[in-house]
Amino acid sequence: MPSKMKPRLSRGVLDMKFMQRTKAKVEKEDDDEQSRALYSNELNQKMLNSNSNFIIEPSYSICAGLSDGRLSFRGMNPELERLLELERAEKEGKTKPEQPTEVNDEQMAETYYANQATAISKTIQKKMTARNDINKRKSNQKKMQFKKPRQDDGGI
Amino acid sequence: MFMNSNLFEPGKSKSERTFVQSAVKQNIRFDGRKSNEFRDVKLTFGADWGTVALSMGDTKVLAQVSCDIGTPSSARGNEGTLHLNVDIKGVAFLDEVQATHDQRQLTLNSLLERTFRSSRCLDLESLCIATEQHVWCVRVDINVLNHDGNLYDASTIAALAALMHFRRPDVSFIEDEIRTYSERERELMPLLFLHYPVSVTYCVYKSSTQPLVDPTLLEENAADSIIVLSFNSYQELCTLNAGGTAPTNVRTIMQCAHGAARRSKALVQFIRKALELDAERREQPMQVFGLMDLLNETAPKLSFKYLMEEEAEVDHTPDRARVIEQKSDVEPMQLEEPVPQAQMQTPKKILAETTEDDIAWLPQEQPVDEATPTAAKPGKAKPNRAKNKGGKKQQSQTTKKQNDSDSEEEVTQIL
Amino acid sequence: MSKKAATNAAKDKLREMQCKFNPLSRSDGSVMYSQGATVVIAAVLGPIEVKTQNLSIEGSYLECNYRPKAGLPQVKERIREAAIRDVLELALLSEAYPRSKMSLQVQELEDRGSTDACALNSACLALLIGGLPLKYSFAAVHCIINEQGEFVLDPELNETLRQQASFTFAFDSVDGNLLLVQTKGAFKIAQFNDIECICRAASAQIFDFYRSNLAKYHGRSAENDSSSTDLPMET
Amino acid sequence: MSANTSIVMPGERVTSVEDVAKGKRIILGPGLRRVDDKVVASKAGPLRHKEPNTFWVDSYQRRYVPARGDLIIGIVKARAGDMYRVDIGSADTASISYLAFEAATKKNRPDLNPGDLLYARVLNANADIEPELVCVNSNGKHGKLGVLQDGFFFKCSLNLGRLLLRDSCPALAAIKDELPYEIAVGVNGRIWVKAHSTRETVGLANAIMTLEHAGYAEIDKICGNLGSVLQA
Repeated sequence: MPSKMKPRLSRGVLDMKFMQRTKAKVEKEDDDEQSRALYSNELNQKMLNSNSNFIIEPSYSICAGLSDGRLSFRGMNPELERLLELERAEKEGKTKPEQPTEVNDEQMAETYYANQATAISKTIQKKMTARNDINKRKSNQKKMQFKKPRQDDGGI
Repeated sequence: MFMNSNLFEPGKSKSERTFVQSAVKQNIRFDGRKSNEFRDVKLTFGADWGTVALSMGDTKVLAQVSCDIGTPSSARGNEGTLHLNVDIKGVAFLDEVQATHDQRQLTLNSLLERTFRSSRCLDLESLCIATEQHVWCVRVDINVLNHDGNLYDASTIAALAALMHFRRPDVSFIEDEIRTYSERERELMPLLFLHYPVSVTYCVYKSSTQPLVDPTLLEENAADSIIVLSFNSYQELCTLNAGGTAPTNVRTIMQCAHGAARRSKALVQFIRKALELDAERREQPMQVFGLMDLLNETAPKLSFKYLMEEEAEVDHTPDRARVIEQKSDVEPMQLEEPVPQAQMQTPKKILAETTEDDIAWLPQEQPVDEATPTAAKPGKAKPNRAKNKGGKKQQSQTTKKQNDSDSEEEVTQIL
Repeated sequence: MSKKAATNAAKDKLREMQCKFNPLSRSDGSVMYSQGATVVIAAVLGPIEVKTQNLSIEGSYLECNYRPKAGLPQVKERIREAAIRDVLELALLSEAYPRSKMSLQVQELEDRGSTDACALNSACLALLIGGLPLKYSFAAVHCIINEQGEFVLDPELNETLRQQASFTFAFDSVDGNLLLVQTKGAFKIAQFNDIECICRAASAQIFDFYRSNLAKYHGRSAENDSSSTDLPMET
Repeated sequence: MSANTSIVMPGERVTSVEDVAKGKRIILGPGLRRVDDKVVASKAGPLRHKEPNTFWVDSYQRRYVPARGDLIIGIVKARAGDMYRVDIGSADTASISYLAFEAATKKNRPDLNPGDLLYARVLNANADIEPELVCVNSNGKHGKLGVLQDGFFFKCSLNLGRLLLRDSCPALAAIKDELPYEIAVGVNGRIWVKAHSTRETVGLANAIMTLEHAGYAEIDKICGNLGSVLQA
C-alpha cells in the first residue's frame, strides 16, 4: 500500500555530507525494524511492556564489589604503589566532607577581590589612556595565533 | 606432553618458564622437594584381581589387567601375548588436539611396550595353553585420571603393580577342549615374571647441571629435555629415552642411571610389600573394599613413604634418613636448606650408595670412568640405546619444528 | 563388616553413599562417588571451545562418555552414555552458553551393581561442583525384582545375577518428574508402579545426600562476613 | 556459622529474594535466574547478599565465564591481524586490539609476544561473541593494567581469586608483614606473584595455594603460619 508507506530518502541524498546525521538515524530505524521482525514471533506485547524489577549482572566482581587485584607492598613496585596511594587518597577524599585547604575562604575572597579591583582599575585606566595601543596589541596577538599553524604544520 | 587447549596448561607462559629455569638453578622446587627427591607413591588395589589405582602427587592413573583366551601369533606359537593400552581420553581430558594426540599417545605407549614387552618381563611361554592353538592374551589398560607430570613413571608402576596383582583362572586342555576352572574349583594363578621393570623420569634444564627427578607438569612443560630410564629390580637397563633441546652429557645420563637403578629396586620392593599387605587383607573375611578405599579416610594407605620407611631406617644412610624425616613433616610448604650445601652432597651420596647397593656395572661418579667400558652388563645397555636411535629419527622432525618456532609448543618432547 | 551385611539384608534401602569432591586437579569439576562397593569418577569441563561441526547457536553442545576400566567402550557403554546424555540434556540450562561445549566423562572404578544409577548420580554431582547451570538436579535409582518376586532396591552385583526384571529411574529435584525409565525383563504394571514409588522415595534420600555433601564442601569455606551474609533458606 | 552452611540447589525457588523484589529493583548475580516472576537458582552454593539489593550464588567454580568489567590475567597466544589472541581460560579465546594500550598508535604498536602475561579488563563479554579486552582505562592511561613482567603465575579456583579480592580478606595484608611483594589476582582464577628472590616467590605462591585447600575458615590460622613458612 503505497499510501501508508513512509516517504524514504534516496541513497543519493543520504550520502550527501550534510545528511550524515539523518543517515545514521535512518539506519538505526531500519535495524530496529529488522530485529523486531526477526523476533516478532517470540516477543509478545507483555514482554515489551512489562518493566521488571530484576537486573541481571553476570559479573562476580561487580556483584561482590571486589577490589582490583593488582597490588604491591613495601616498595616492590613503586610506580604501582604510588597509584594505589592516589586511589586510596581519592577514596578517602570522597568519604571525608572536605579536604583541608591551604588557603581558607576568607583569604581567598580577600585576595580575589583585591586582584579584581586592581584589574578593573587597570583596565579602566588602560581604556581611558591608551585604547588604541591595546587594540593594536590584541590584533597582533590574534595574528600570531593564526600564523602559528601555517608555519609548522603546513603539510597537513 | 599431552594437551587439551581447554585445560589449563602450566608452563606455557614466558614468566613461568624463566621462573622454573631460575628456580632449578638455585635448586628450588615448588613442592619443596630436592632435585633427587620423589613424590610419594600410593597404591590402592581393587576388589577384582589386577585393578590398581596409583597416585603420585596429583598424577593419578588406573590400571586394569584382563585376560582372554586367543590364538598366538604365527611367529611365536608357543607364547601368550601381552597387550598394553594407554587411554588418555577419559576423565583426564587429554585428547583434544587430535593432530598431536596420536603421536603423543604413541610415545607413552611405546615406552610401556619397550619396558614390558620388548624387555620380556612376563614369562609368555607360561601363558601357552596349546601350542599354536590357544594362548592367554593378557591386556593391560591404563586409564589416565589426572595428569600432573610424569605420566611415564605413573603408568609403568601402575602397570607393573597390576600385572603382579593379577590372577588368571587355571585351564586344562584335554582332547581339544579347553576347560576353565572357576575360582572355587581351582585356585587362581598369578602371572610369572622374568624380571620386574619400572621407569624413572628426569628433567634436564639448560640452566642447571642437576636433573630433576619425578617432574610435575609445570617442571615437565618447562624442561628442555626429558630422560626416561627403565630399570628392573636387578638393576638392568630396559629402556632409555632421552632427548629434547638441552645438551646432555654422559655424566648426566650416568648420574640419572645411578639414581634410577636404586629407585627401581626400591619401587619393586615397595610393590611387593603393598601386595603382601593386600593379600593379608584379603585373607580376612568381608574386608575387601576395593577402590572404595580411595574414599575412605581411615583405610590403610599403601604409600611408598610409609611402607619403605623402615627400610630407610635400616639403611642408616644419614642423607636418606633426613629425606624421610623431611617428607613426613606435615608442613605442606617445606623449603630447602641453602643451595650450595645440597649440591655438594650429591656426588658424595652417590658414591656412598654405589658401594652399598653394589651397582658394580655402573661407573663411579668420576670423569675417568666415563670412558671405560661398563663392566658387567654392557650388552644389555647398548642394544637398547641403539634401538633408541630408531625412535629418534621418527620424532626428530617435531623437535626441529619446535626449535624453530620457540612458541607455546611445549619443550618437553621425547626423542 | 557388619554395616555391609546390614545393607545387604535390607532390601528396601540404598547402599551407603560416599563422595569426594574434586579429586582431580585439572578438570573443572570432578567427583569420586560410591554407592556400596560400586565406585565411579565423573569429571566435567565446560563451557569450553566447541568444534565447528558441533557448534550450535541455540545452546551448548553436550558430550558424554563412559569409560569401562578394562578394554574399550562397547555397546553396553554406549547405551549408558546415551542414557546419561538424555538426562543431562533435560537438566542442563544449555542456552546459557551458546556456541560452547560441555564435556562430561565418567570413569568406572569398580562395577558392583547399579552402575547406571551411580554414573548418573556422579554426573549430577560433577555438574553441581563444576558450577554448570542446571534447571534442576537429578537422582537415579536402580531396583530389581529377584527370583522370589521380591523388590530389591539398589542391589549388589551378586543379587542381580538372577533377576526377573530390573528398573532404573531418574527423577528431577523440583517436580519429581521422571527423566529416565529403563526396564529389562518381564513384570506387571502394578509392580512397575510400586517400584516407581519405592525409587521415588529413595531419590529423596539421594537429594539430601547431594545437599549435605555440597554444604559440607562449601562449609569448608564457611565465613562470617559483614558484606555478604547468608540468608535463611526455605528448603 | 556451623560447618553446614545452608546452600541453594539448582531449581530451588529463592523466595527470600522474591520478597525483596516486590518492594524494589534488585540485581541478580551469577547462579540466579528469573523465570517469569520467580527467582530460581541455577547453581549450587551459598546464597550471598550485598546491601542494598544484590544477590548471587557463590558456587564453586574453576571455569571462567567472561563478564564485562572483570579484571583478568591472560596469556598472549598469537597475533592475528591488528589483534592479539589472548587465552583467558574461558570457552573462547579473547582478543585485544593493538590500540588498546596506552599511547598505542597504528605506527607505535605494543610489543607483545606469545607467552606474555597480561593483566587486562574485559571490555565486552557476550555469549555470542568472543570477549574483548583492554589494557587502558577510560582516561587512556594504563593504570594498573598491562604486561606482567617476570614473577611466577599459577592457576587456582575462581573462588580463591574472589576470596583474596574481598575488602575484608586478611591474607594479603598478613603476607605483607612478612616480605615485600607484588601480586595480580585475576578473577579468572589466575594469580601472578613476584617477590625479590626466587625462594620468596615460591614461598609466596605456596602460601596462597594453601588457602585453596584450607578454605576461609582457617585463613587466620594460615596467615599466622605464613611467617614461618616464608622464612623456612
